[in-house]
Amino acid sequence: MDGLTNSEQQILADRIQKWQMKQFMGIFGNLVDSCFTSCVDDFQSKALSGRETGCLSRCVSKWMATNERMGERFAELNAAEMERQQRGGR
Amino acid sequence: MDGLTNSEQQILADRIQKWQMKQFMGIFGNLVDSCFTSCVDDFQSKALSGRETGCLSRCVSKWMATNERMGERFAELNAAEMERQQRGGR
Amino acid sequence: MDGLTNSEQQILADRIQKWQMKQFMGIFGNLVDSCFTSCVDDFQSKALSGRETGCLSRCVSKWMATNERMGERFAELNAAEMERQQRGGR
Amino acid sequence: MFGFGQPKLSSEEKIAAVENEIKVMTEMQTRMAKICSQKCLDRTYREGELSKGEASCLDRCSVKFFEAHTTISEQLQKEQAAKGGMMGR
Amino acid sequence: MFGFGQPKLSSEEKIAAVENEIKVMTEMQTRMAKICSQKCLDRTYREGELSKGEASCLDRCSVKFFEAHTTISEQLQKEQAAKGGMMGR
Amino acid sequence: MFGFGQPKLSSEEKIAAVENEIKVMTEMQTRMAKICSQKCLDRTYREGELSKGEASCLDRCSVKFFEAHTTISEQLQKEQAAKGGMMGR
Repeated sequence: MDGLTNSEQQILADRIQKWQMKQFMGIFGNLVDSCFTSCVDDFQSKALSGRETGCLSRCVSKWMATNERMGERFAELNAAEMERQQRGGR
Repeated sequence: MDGLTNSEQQILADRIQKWQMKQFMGIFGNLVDSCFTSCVDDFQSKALSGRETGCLSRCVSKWMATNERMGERFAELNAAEMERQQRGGR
Repeated sequence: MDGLTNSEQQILADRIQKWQMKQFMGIFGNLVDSCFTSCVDDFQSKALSGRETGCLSRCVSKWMATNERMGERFAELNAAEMERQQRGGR
Repeated sequence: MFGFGQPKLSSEEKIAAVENEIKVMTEMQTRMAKICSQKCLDRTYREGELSKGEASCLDRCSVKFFEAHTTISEQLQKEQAAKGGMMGR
Repeated sequence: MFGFGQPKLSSEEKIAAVENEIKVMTEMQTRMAKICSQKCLDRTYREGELSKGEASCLDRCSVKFFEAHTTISEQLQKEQAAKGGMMGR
Repeated sequence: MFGFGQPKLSSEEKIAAVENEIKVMTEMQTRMAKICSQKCLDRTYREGELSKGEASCLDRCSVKFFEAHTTISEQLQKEQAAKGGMMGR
Protein backbone atom coordinates (compact mmCIF):
# COMPACT_ATOMS: atom_id res chain seq x y z
CA MET A 1 0.00 0.00 0.00
CA ASP A 2 3.00 2.00 -0.90
CA GLY A 3 2.59 5.66 -0.24
CA LEU A 4 -1.17 5.94 0.00
CA THR A 5 -2.64 8.35 2.56
CA ASN A 6 -5.12 7.09 5.09
CA SER A 7 -8.11 8.34 3.18
CA GLU A 8 -6.77 6.86 -0.05
CA GLN A 9 -6.33 3.52 1.69
CA GLN A 10 -9.93 3.72 2.82
CA ILE A 11 -11.17 4.32 -0.71
CA LEU A 12 -9.03 1.44 -1.92
CA ALA A 13 -10.30 -0.90 0.78
CA ASP A 14 -13.92 -0.08 -0.08
CA ARG A 15 -13.40 -0.73 -3.75
CA ILE A 16 -11.56 -3.97 -3.16
CA GLN A 17 -14.24 -5.18 -0.81
CA LYS A 18 -16.98 -4.44 -3.33
CA TRP A 19 -14.99 -6.21 -6.01
CA GLN A 20 -14.40 -9.23 -3.77
CA MET A 21 -18.13 -9.61 -3.14
CA LYS A 22 -18.68 -9.86 -6.86
CA GLN A 23 -15.72 -12.18 -7.34
CA PHE A 24 -16.95 -14.38 -4.55
CA MET A 25 -20.24 -15.04 -6.31
CA GLY A 26 -18.30 -16.35 -9.31
CA ILE A 27 -15.96 -18.43 -7.19
CA PHE A 28 -18.85 -19.87 -5.22
CA GLY A 29 -20.63 -20.72 -8.44
CA ASN A 30 -17.56 -22.53 -9.76
CA LEU A 31 -17.30 -24.46 -6.52
CA VAL A 32 -20.90 -25.64 -6.73
CA ASP A 33 -20.47 -26.58 -10.40
CA SER A 34 -17.26 -28.46 -9.79
CA CYS A 35 -18.41 -30.40 -6.72
CA PHE A 36 -21.76 -31.17 -8.30
CA THR A 37 -20.05 -32.44 -11.44
CA SER A 38 -17.72 -34.68 -9.42
CA CYS A 39 -20.25 -35.97 -6.89
CA VAL A 40 -23.64 -36.27 -8.55
CA ASP A 41 -24.20 -38.72 -11.35
CA ASP A 42 -27.38 -40.54 -10.58
CA PHE A 43 -30.51 -38.99 -12.00
CA GLN A 44 -32.89 -41.82 -11.29
CA SER A 45 -33.97 -40.09 -8.12
CA LYS A 46 -34.49 -36.43 -7.39
CA ALA A 47 -33.15 -36.15 -3.87
CA LEU A 48 -29.45 -36.15 -3.10
CA SER A 49 -28.41 -39.51 -1.67
CA GLY A 50 -26.37 -39.80 1.51
CA ARG A 51 -23.35 -40.71 -0.55
CA GLU A 52 -23.79 -37.65 -2.73
CA THR A 53 -24.29 -35.30 0.21
CA GLY A 54 -21.19 -36.68 1.89
CA CYS A 55 -19.17 -36.30 -1.26
CA LEU A 56 -20.32 -32.69 -1.70
CA SER A 57 -19.40 -31.90 1.87
CA ARG A 58 -15.92 -33.39 1.57
CA CYS A 59 -15.46 -31.64 -1.76
CA VAL A 60 -16.19 -28.28 -0.11
CA SER A 61 -13.88 -29.03 2.82
CA LYS A 62 -11.09 -29.99 0.50
CA TRP A 63 -11.65 -26.88 -1.56
CA MET A 64 -11.36 -24.72 1.52
CA ALA A 65 -8.19 -26.46 2.62
CA THR A 66 -6.79 -26.09 -0.88
CA ASN A 67 -7.63 -22.42 -1.09
CA GLU A 68 -6.08 -21.70 2.26
CA ARG A 69 -2.92 -23.57 1.38
CA MET A 70 -2.65 -21.95 -2.03
CA GLY A 71 -3.19 -18.53 -0.48
CA GLU A 72 -0.23 -19.08 1.83
CA ARG A 73 1.99 -20.40 -0.95
CA PHE A 74 1.03 -17.56 -3.22
CA ALA A 75 1.87 -14.96 -0.58
CA GLU A 76 5.29 -16.53 -0.07
CA LEU A 77 6.04 -16.75 -3.77
CA ASN A 78 4.87 -13.22 -4.31
CA ALA A 79 7.01 -11.86 -1.49
CA ALA A 80 10.05 -13.66 -2.87
CA GLU A 81 9.37 -12.29 -6.35
CA MET A 82 8.97 -8.74 -5.02
CA GLU A 83 12.27 -9.01 -3.27
CA ARG A 84 13.94 -10.37 -6.36
CA GLN A 85 12.64 -7.45 -8.40
CA GLN A 86 13.75 -4.91 -5.82
CA ARG A 87 17.23 -6.34 -5.77
CA GLY A 88 17.20 -5.53 -9.43
CA GLY A 89 16.39 -8.86 -10.98
CA ARG A 90 14.08 -8.74 -13.96
CA MET B 1 -40.34 -6.49 -6.38
CA ASP B 2 -41.03 -6.03 -2.76
CA GLY B 3 -41.72 -2.47 -1.79
CA LEU B 4 -40.32 -0.59 -4.73
CA THR B 5 -42.18 2.46 -6.00
CA ASN B 6 -43.19 2.66 -9.65
CA SER B 7 -40.26 4.85 -10.60
CA GLU B 8 -37.84 2.61 -8.73
CA GLN B 9 -39.24 -0.39 -10.59
CA GLN B 10 -38.66 1.44 -13.84
CA ILE B 11 -35.01 2.12 -12.98
CA LEU B 12 -34.60 -1.51 -11.97
CA ALA B 13 -36.18 -2.78 -15.17
CA ASP B 14 -33.89 -0.59 -17.28
CA ARG B 15 -30.79 -1.80 -15.51
CA ILE B 16 -31.78 -5.44 -15.70
CA GLN B 17 -32.55 -5.13 -19.38
CA LYS B 18 -29.16 -3.59 -20.08
CA TRP B 19 -27.48 -6.31 -18.08
CA GLN B 20 -29.42 -9.03 -19.90
CA MET B 21 -28.27 -7.71 -23.25
CA LYS B 22 -24.68 -8.12 -22.14
CA GLN B 23 -25.35 -11.52 -20.59
CA PHE B 24 -27.02 -12.65 -23.73
CA MET B 25 -23.90 -12.04 -25.80
CA GLY B 26 -21.97 -14.37 -23.50
CA ILE B 27 -24.69 -17.02 -23.48
CA PHE B 28 -24.99 -16.86 -27.26
CA GLY B 29 -21.22 -17.23 -27.56
CA ASN B 30 -21.25 -20.29 -25.32
CA LEU B 31 -24.04 -21.80 -27.39
CA VAL B 32 -22.09 -21.36 -30.62
CA ASP B 33 -18.92 -22.78 -29.03
CA SER B 34 -20.71 -25.76 -27.57
CA CYS B 35 -22.71 -26.69 -30.68
CA PHE B 36 -19.72 -26.14 -32.94
CA THR B 37 -17.56 -28.33 -30.72
CA SER B 38 -20.16 -31.12 -30.74
CA CYS B 39 -21.13 -30.94 -34.40
CA VAL B 40 -18.11 -29.95 -36.48
CA ASP B 41 -15.10 -32.22 -36.69
CA ASP B 42 -14.16 -32.43 -40.31
CA PHE B 43 -11.66 -29.84 -41.47
CA GLN B 44 -10.92 -31.32 -44.87
CA SER B 45 -13.42 -28.96 -46.40
CA LYS B 46 -14.25 -25.37 -45.58
CA ALA B 47 -18.00 -25.32 -46.01
CA LEU B 48 -20.34 -26.80 -43.44
CA SER B 49 -21.72 -30.11 -44.67
CA GLY B 50 -25.41 -30.89 -44.63
CA ARG B 51 -24.85 -33.22 -41.72
CA GLU B 52 -23.05 -30.50 -39.77
CA THR B 53 -25.67 -27.87 -40.50
CA GLY B 54 -28.41 -30.24 -39.39
CA CYS B 55 -26.55 -31.09 -36.22
CA LEU B 56 -26.05 -27.40 -35.41
CA SER B 57 -29.71 -26.70 -35.96
CA ARG B 58 -30.85 -29.57 -33.71
CA CYS B 59 -28.29 -28.53 -31.12
CA VAL B 60 -29.79 -25.03 -31.00
CA SER B 61 -33.34 -26.38 -30.83
CA LYS B 62 -32.44 -28.68 -27.99
CA TRP B 63 -30.69 -25.86 -26.19
CA MET B 64 -33.80 -23.71 -26.44
CA ALA B 65 -36.01 -26.52 -25.17
CA THR B 66 -33.57 -27.15 -22.34
CA ASN B 67 -33.41 -23.50 -21.36
CA GLU B 68 -37.14 -23.18 -21.34
CA ARG B 69 -37.58 -26.29 -19.23
CA MET B 70 -34.84 -25.28 -16.81
CA GLY B 71 -36.37 -21.82 -16.49
CA GLU B 72 -39.68 -23.34 -15.44
CA ARG B 73 -38.05 -25.76 -13.00
CA PHE B 74 -35.92 -23.03 -11.52
CA ALA B 75 -38.92 -20.78 -10.96
CA GLU B 76 -40.76 -23.60 -9.17
CA LEU B 77 -37.78 -24.49 -7.00
CA ASN B 78 -37.15 -20.88 -6.18
CA ALA B 79 -40.77 -20.29 -5.21
CA ALA B 80 -40.70 -23.34 -2.94
CA GLU B 81 -37.47 -22.18 -1.35
CA MET B 82 -38.86 -18.68 -0.75
CA GLU B 83 -41.86 -20.16 0.94
CA ARG B 84 -39.69 -22.39 3.08
CA GLN B 85 -37.64 -19.42 4.19
CA GLN B 86 -40.69 -17.35 4.98
CA ARG B 87 -42.13 -20.11 7.10
CA GLY B 88 -38.91 -19.76 9.04
CA GLY B 89 -36.84 -22.59 7.70
CA ARG B 90 -33.14 -21.86 7.08
CA MET C 1 -15.80 4.17 -37.81
CA ASP C 2 -18.69 5.25 -39.88
CA GLY C 3 -19.57 8.86 -39.40
CA LEU C 4 -17.82 9.64 -36.14
CA THR C 5 -16.18 13.03 -35.75
CA ASN C 6 -12.52 13.25 -34.83
CA SER C 7 -13.21 13.85 -31.17
CA GLU C 8 -15.73 11.02 -31.07
CA GLN C 9 -13.13 8.73 -32.61
CA GLN C 10 -10.71 9.77 -29.91
CA ILE C 11 -13.17 8.93 -27.14
CA LEU C 12 -13.87 5.59 -28.80
CA ALA C 13 -10.17 4.78 -29.15
CA ASP C 14 -9.56 5.55 -25.47
CA ARG C 15 -12.41 3.34 -24.35
CA ILE C 16 -11.40 0.47 -26.60
CA GLN C 17 -7.82 0.68 -25.41
CA LYS C 18 -8.89 0.56 -21.77
CA TRP C 19 -11.13 -2.38 -22.52
CA GLN C 20 -8.35 -4.20 -24.37
CA MET C 21 -6.03 -3.87 -21.39
CA LYS C 22 -8.60 -5.63 -19.26
CA GLN C 23 -9.31 -8.23 -21.93
CA PHE C 24 -5.64 -8.88 -22.30
CA MET C 25 -5.28 -9.87 -18.64
CA GLY C 26 -7.93 -12.52 -19.17
CA ILE C 27 -6.45 -13.74 -22.42
CA PHE C 28 -2.99 -13.90 -20.91
CA GLY C 29 -4.36 -15.85 -17.96
CA ASN C 30 -6.02 -18.34 -20.28
CA LEU C 31 -2.77 -18.74 -22.17
CA VAL C 32 -0.82 -19.52 -19.00
CA ASP C 33 -3.50 -21.96 -17.83
CA SER C 34 -3.67 -23.74 -21.15
CA CYS C 35 0.08 -24.05 -21.71
CA PHE C 36 0.69 -25.06 -18.09
CA THR C 37 -2.02 -27.72 -18.33
CA SER C 38 -0.53 -29.13 -21.54
CA CYS C 39 3.14 -28.94 -20.58
CA VAL C 40 3.49 -29.55 -16.85
CA ASP C 41 2.57 -32.88 -15.34
CA ASP C 42 5.38 -33.85 -13.06
CA PHE C 43 5.01 -32.71 -9.47
CA GLN C 44 7.85 -34.68 -7.99
CA SER C 45 10.11 -31.66 -8.27
CA LYS C 46 9.35 -28.00 -7.77
CA ALA C 47 11.40 -26.42 -10.52
CA LEU C 48 10.34 -26.49 -14.14
CA SER C 49 12.42 -29.02 -16.05
CA GLY C 50 14.12 -28.14 -19.32
CA ARG C 51 11.54 -30.19 -21.16
CA GLU C 52 8.71 -28.30 -19.48
CA THR C 53 10.25 -24.89 -20.11
CA GLY C 54 10.78 -25.76 -23.76
CA CYS C 55 7.21 -26.98 -24.09
CA LEU C 56 5.86 -23.78 -22.51
CA SER C 57 7.93 -21.66 -24.85
CA ARG C 58 6.75 -23.52 -27.95
CA CYS C 59 3.19 -23.40 -26.67
CA VAL C 60 3.38 -19.61 -26.43
CA SER C 61 4.97 -19.28 -29.87
CA LYS C 62 2.30 -21.44 -31.40
CA TRP C 63 -0.39 -19.46 -29.65
CA MET C 64 0.98 -16.23 -31.08
CA ALA C 65 1.16 -17.69 -34.56
CA THR C 66 -2.39 -19.00 -34.19
CA ASN C 67 -3.72 -15.68 -32.98
CA GLU C 68 -2.10 -13.80 -35.78
CA ARG C 69 -3.42 -16.19 -38.38
CA MET C 70 -6.91 -16.19 -36.90
CA GLY C 71 -6.89 -12.40 -36.79
CA GLU C 72 -6.19 -12.26 -40.51
CA ARG C 73 -8.80 -14.85 -41.34
CA PHE C 74 -11.36 -13.15 -39.18
CA ALA C 75 -10.76 -9.79 -40.84
CA GLU C 76 -11.23 -11.36 -44.27
CA LEU C 77 -14.38 -13.21 -43.27
CA ASN C 78 -15.78 -10.13 -41.63
CA ALA C 79 -15.10 -7.96 -44.67
CA ALA C 80 -16.80 -10.50 -46.91
CA GLU C 81 -19.80 -10.65 -44.60
CA MET C 82 -20.09 -6.86 -44.48
CA GLU C 83 -20.09 -6.73 -48.23
CA ARG C 84 -22.70 -9.45 -48.44
CA GLN C 85 -24.93 -7.53 -46.06
CA GLN C 86 -24.48 -4.28 -47.96
CA ARG C 87 -25.42 -5.94 -51.20
CA GLY C 88 -28.63 -6.77 -49.40
CA GLY C 89 -28.08 -10.32 -48.32
CA ARG C 90 -29.41 -11.24 -44.85
CA MET D 1 -31.25 -16.70 -0.23
CA PHE D 2 -28.88 -13.89 0.67
CA GLY D 3 -31.40 -12.29 2.99
CA PHE D 4 -31.80 -8.55 3.00
CA GLY D 5 -34.76 -6.70 4.43
CA GLN D 6 -32.86 -4.51 6.85
CA PRO D 7 -34.45 -1.24 7.98
CA LYS D 8 -34.29 2.16 6.28
CA LEU D 9 -32.52 1.59 3.02
CA SER D 10 -32.15 4.48 0.60
CA SER D 11 -33.95 4.22 -2.71
CA GLU D 12 -30.72 3.41 -4.50
CA GLU D 13 -29.87 0.73 -1.96
CA LYS D 14 -33.28 -0.88 -2.31
CA ILE D 15 -32.97 -0.98 -6.07
CA ALA D 16 -29.42 -2.32 -5.89
CA ALA D 17 -30.50 -5.07 -3.49
CA VAL D 18 -33.26 -6.35 -5.76
CA GLU D 19 -31.04 -5.88 -8.81
CA ASN D 20 -28.35 -7.99 -7.21
CA GLU D 21 -30.83 -10.68 -6.19
CA ILE D 22 -32.13 -10.94 -9.73
CA LYS D 23 -28.63 -11.16 -11.17
CA VAL D 24 -27.57 -13.83 -8.68
CA MET D 25 -30.66 -15.90 -9.43
CA THR D 26 -30.29 -15.53 -13.18
CA GLU D 27 -26.68 -16.59 -13.07
CA MET D 28 -27.56 -19.59 -10.94
CA GLN D 29 -30.19 -20.61 -13.44
CA THR D 30 -27.74 -20.25 -16.32
CA ARG D 31 -25.18 -22.41 -14.54
CA MET D 32 -27.80 -25.00 -13.66
CA ALA D 33 -28.87 -25.24 -17.30
CA LYS D 34 -25.26 -25.65 -18.37
CA ILE D 35 -24.31 -28.32 -15.84
CA CYS D 36 -27.50 -30.30 -16.23
CA SER D 37 -27.16 -30.19 -20.02
CA GLN D 38 -23.72 -31.74 -19.63
CA LYS D 39 -25.13 -34.43 -17.37
CA CYS D 40 -28.28 -35.24 -19.30
CA LEU D 41 -28.12 -34.44 -23.00
CA ASP D 42 -27.00 -36.75 -25.74
CA ARG D 43 -24.39 -34.70 -27.62
CA THR D 44 -24.74 -36.42 -30.94
CA TYR D 45 -27.82 -34.30 -31.63
CA ARG D 46 -29.63 -36.82 -33.73
CA GLU D 47 -32.81 -35.25 -32.41
CA GLY D 48 -33.66 -31.58 -31.95
CA GLU D 49 -36.25 -32.28 -29.25
CA LEU D 50 -35.66 -33.48 -25.75
CA SER D 51 -36.26 -37.18 -25.42
CA LYS D 52 -38.36 -38.40 -22.52
CA GLY D 53 -35.25 -39.63 -20.77
CA GLU D 54 -33.43 -36.36 -21.25
CA ALA D 55 -36.37 -34.33 -20.00
CA SER D 56 -36.79 -36.30 -16.81
CA CYS D 57 -33.04 -36.32 -16.24
CA LEU D 58 -33.05 -32.52 -16.54
CA ASP D 59 -35.94 -32.26 -14.09
CA ARG D 60 -34.23 -34.41 -11.49
CA CYS D 61 -30.89 -32.73 -12.09
CA SER D 62 -32.43 -29.32 -11.44
CA VAL D 63 -33.79 -30.44 -8.07
CA LYS D 64 -30.47 -31.98 -7.08
CA PHE D 65 -28.52 -28.97 -8.28
CA PHE D 66 -30.70 -26.60 -6.30
CA GLU D 67 -30.35 -28.76 -3.22
CA ALA D 68 -26.56 -28.98 -3.67
CA HIS D 69 -26.42 -25.22 -3.99
CA THR D 70 -28.28 -24.71 -0.74
CA THR D 71 -26.29 -27.37 1.09
CA ILE D 72 -22.94 -26.01 -0.01
CA SER D 73 -23.97 -22.46 0.77
CA GLU D 74 -24.95 -23.48 4.29
CA GLN D 75 -21.77 -25.44 4.84
CA LEU D 76 -19.61 -22.51 3.75
CA GLN D 77 -21.47 -20.16 6.06
CA LYS D 78 -21.03 -22.57 8.94
CA GLU D 79 -17.32 -23.06 8.35
CA GLN D 80 -16.80 -19.33 7.91
CA ALA D 81 -18.65 -18.64 11.12
CA ALA D 82 -16.51 -21.26 12.89
CA LYS D 83 -13.39 -19.46 11.72
CA GLY D 84 -14.97 -16.17 12.63
CA GLY D 85 -14.16 -14.29 9.49
CA MET D 86 -14.83 -13.60 5.86
CA MET D 87 -13.90 -16.04 3.13
CA GLY D 88 -10.77 -18.00 4.00
CA ARG D 89 -8.94 -17.05 0.87
CA MET E 1 -24.14 -8.36 -37.77
CA PHE E 2 -26.40 -6.81 -35.16
CA GLY E 3 -27.40 -3.99 -37.51
CA PHE E 4 -27.71 -0.46 -36.19
CA GLY E 5 -27.88 2.55 -38.41
CA GLN E 6 -31.09 4.05 -37.04
CA PRO E 7 -31.68 7.78 -37.49
CA LYS E 8 -30.61 10.64 -35.22
CA LEU E 9 -28.43 9.09 -32.59
CA SER E 10 -26.75 11.29 -30.00
CA SER E 11 -23.00 11.48 -30.04
CA GLU E 12 -22.76 9.16 -27.04
CA GLU E 13 -25.11 6.68 -28.65
CA LYS E 14 -23.11 6.65 -31.84
CA ILE E 15 -19.88 6.01 -29.96
CA ALA E 16 -21.49 3.31 -27.84
CA ALA E 17 -22.84 1.57 -30.92
CA VAL E 18 -19.44 1.34 -32.60
CA GLU E 19 -17.79 0.48 -29.29
CA ASN E 20 -20.20 -2.38 -28.81
CA GLU E 21 -19.72 -3.62 -32.35
CA ILE E 22 -15.95 -3.69 -31.87
CA LYS E 23 -16.23 -5.55 -28.58
CA VAL E 24 -18.63 -8.12 -29.99
CA MET E 25 -16.35 -8.74 -32.97
CA THR E 26 -13.22 -8.97 -30.84
CA GLU E 27 -14.86 -11.44 -28.49
CA MET E 28 -16.03 -13.54 -31.39
CA GLN E 29 -12.50 -13.60 -32.79
CA THR E 30 -11.09 -14.63 -29.41
CA ARG E 31 -13.59 -17.47 -29.11
CA MET E 32 -12.90 -18.57 -32.65
CA ALA E 33 -9.17 -18.74 -31.97
CA LYS E 34 -9.81 -20.76 -28.82
CA ILE E 35 -12.20 -23.29 -30.33
CA CYS E 36 -10.21 -23.75 -33.52
CA SER E 37 -6.99 -24.21 -31.50
CA GLN E 38 -8.73 -27.01 -29.64
CA LYS E 39 -9.81 -28.60 -32.90
CA CYS E 40 -6.58 -28.18 -34.84
CA LEU E 41 -3.46 -27.94 -32.72
CA ASP E 42 -1.28 -30.78 -31.56
CA ARG E 43 -1.04 -30.25 -27.80
CA THR E 44 2.27 -31.97 -27.31
CA TYR E 45 4.03 -28.85 -28.53
CA ARG E 46 7.00 -30.56 -30.08
CA GLU E 47 7.08 -27.66 -32.51
CA GLY E 48 6.66 -23.94 -31.84
CA GLU E 49 5.49 -23.19 -35.36
CA LEU E 50 2.26 -24.16 -37.00
CA SER E 51 2.65 -27.21 -39.19
CA LYS E 52 1.12 -27.09 -42.67
CA GLY E 53 -1.67 -29.36 -41.51
CA GLU E 54 -2.43 -27.22 -38.48
CA ALA E 55 -2.42 -24.02 -40.50
CA SER E 56 -4.86 -25.28 -43.10
CA CYS E 57 -7.04 -26.83 -40.41
CA LEU E 58 -7.19 -23.42 -38.68
CA ASP E 59 -8.10 -21.71 -41.95
CA ARG E 60 -10.94 -24.10 -42.67
CA CYS E 61 -12.07 -24.05 -39.08
CA SER E 62 -12.33 -20.28 -39.13
CA VAL E 63 -14.58 -20.35 -42.18
CA LYS E 64 -16.79 -23.04 -40.67
CA PHE E 65 -16.93 -21.27 -37.32
CA PHE E 66 -17.97 -18.02 -38.93
CA GLU E 67 -20.63 -19.79 -40.94
CA ALA E 68 -21.90 -21.63 -37.87
CA HIS E 69 -22.09 -18.34 -36.01
CA THR E 70 -24.19 -16.75 -38.72
CA THR E 71 -26.41 -19.80 -39.10
CA ILE E 72 -27.10 -20.10 -35.40
CA SER E 73 -27.71 -16.39 -35.06
CA GLU E 74 -30.30 -16.52 -37.85
CA GLN E 75 -31.99 -19.60 -36.42
CA LEU E 76 -32.29 -17.98 -33.00
CA GLN E 77 -33.78 -14.84 -34.51
CA LYS E 78 -36.26 -16.87 -36.47
CA GLU E 79 -37.35 -18.96 -33.50
CA GLN E 80 -37.59 -15.89 -31.30
CA ALA E 81 -39.67 -14.13 -33.91
CA ALA E 82 -41.94 -17.18 -34.16
CA LYS E 83 -42.51 -17.02 -30.43
CA GLY E 84 -42.92 -13.28 -30.67
CA GLY E 85 -40.72 -12.29 -27.80
CA MET E 86 -37.28 -11.76 -26.37
CA MET E 87 -35.00 -14.66 -25.44
CA GLY E 88 -36.95 -17.68 -24.25
CA ARG E 89 -35.04 -18.01 -21.05
CA MET F 1 5.01 -7.58 -11.96
CA PHE F 2 3.55 -4.95 -14.27
CA GLY F 3 5.80 -2.26 -12.84
CA PHE F 4 4.37 1.14 -12.03
CA GLY F 5 6.09 3.64 -9.82
CA GLN F 6 6.18 6.50 -12.31
CA PRO F 7 6.45 10.04 -10.94
CA LYS F 8 3.65 12.42 -9.98
CA LEU F 9 0.50 10.35 -10.16
CA SER F 10 -2.77 11.90 -9.09
CA SER F 11 -4.47 10.45 -6.03
CA GLU F 12 -6.99 8.61 -8.19
CA GLU F 13 -4.25 7.20 -10.37
CA LYS F 14 -2.29 5.97 -7.38
CA ILE F 15 -5.35 4.23 -5.96
CA ALA F 16 -6.22 2.74 -9.34
CA ALA F 17 -2.68 1.40 -9.75
CA VAL F 18 -2.71 -0.43 -6.41
CA GLU F 19 -6.30 -1.54 -6.99
CA ASN F 20 -5.35 -3.03 -10.32
CA GLU F 21 -2.28 -4.75 -8.87
CA ILE F 22 -4.39 -6.36 -6.15
CA LYS F 23 -6.99 -7.55 -8.63
CA VAL F 24 -4.37 -8.98 -10.96
CA MET F 25 -2.69 -10.83 -8.10
CA THR F 26 -5.97 -12.13 -6.71
CA GLU F 27 -7.06 -13.41 -10.09
CA MET F 28 -3.72 -15.12 -10.58
CA GLN F 29 -4.08 -16.81 -7.21
CA THR F 30 -7.59 -17.98 -8.07
CA ARG F 31 -6.43 -19.45 -11.35
CA MET F 32 -3.46 -21.11 -9.68
CA ALA F 33 -5.74 -22.77 -7.12
CA LYS F 34 -8.02 -23.99 -9.89
CA ILE F 35 -5.33 -25.40 -12.17
CA CYS F 36 -3.35 -27.01 -9.35
CA SER F 37 -6.54 -28.56 -7.95
CA GLN F 38 -7.12 -30.14 -11.33
CA LYS F 39 -3.56 -31.46 -11.38
CA CYS F 40 -3.33 -32.66 -7.77
CA LEU F 41 -6.66 -33.53 -6.18
CA ASP F 42 -8.33 -36.88 -6.19
CA ARG F 43 -11.84 -36.12 -7.46
CA THR F 44 -13.57 -39.03 -5.83
CA TYR F 45 -13.63 -37.10 -2.57
CA ARG F 46 -13.39 -40.06 -0.27
CA GLU F 47 -11.57 -37.72 2.13
CA GLY F 48 -12.38 -34.14 3.07
CA GLU F 49 -8.84 -33.34 4.07
CA LEU F 50 -5.83 -33.01 1.85
CA SER F 51 -3.71 -36.14 1.86
CA LYS F 52 0.02 -35.75 2.28
CA GLY F 53 0.53 -36.49 -1.38
CA GLU F 54 -2.07 -33.94 -2.46
CA ALA F 55 -0.62 -31.26 -0.19
CA SER F 56 2.90 -31.62 -1.46
CA CYS F 57 1.67 -31.82 -5.05
CA LEU F 58 -0.16 -28.52 -4.50
CA ASP F 59 2.95 -26.93 -3.03
CA ARG F 60 5.13 -27.94 -5.94
CA CYS F 61 2.46 -27.07 -8.44
CA SER F 62 2.21 -23.55 -7.02
CA VAL F 63 5.95 -22.98 -7.45
CA LYS F 64 5.88 -24.31 -10.99
CA PHE F 65 2.79 -22.32 -11.87
CA PHE F 66 4.32 -19.12 -10.58
CA GLU F 67 7.48 -19.79 -12.52
CA ALA F 68 5.54 -20.60 -15.69
CA HIS F 69 3.62 -17.36 -15.28
CA THR F 70 6.82 -15.33 -15.05
CA THR F 71 8.47 -17.18 -17.91
CA ILE F 72 5.53 -16.76 -20.25
CA SER F 73 5.12 -13.13 -19.32
CA GLU F 74 8.76 -12.45 -20.14
CA GLN F 75 8.59 -14.35 -23.41
CA LEU F 76 5.52 -12.41 -24.52
CA GLN F 77 7.18 -9.11 -23.69
CA LYS F 78 10.28 -10.09 -25.61
CA GLU F 79 8.34 -11.21 -28.68
CA GLN F 80 6.18 -8.10 -28.57
CA ALA F 81 9.24 -5.91 -28.29
CA ALA F 82 10.80 -7.73 -31.23
CA LYS F 83 7.73 -6.94 -33.29
CA GLY F 84 7.73 -3.43 -31.94
CA GLY F 85 4.08 -3.18 -31.08
CA MET F 86 1.18 -4.02 -28.82
CA MET F 87 -0.32 -7.48 -28.67
CA GLY F 88 -0.13 -9.26 -32.00
CA ARG F 89 -3.81 -9.97 -32.13
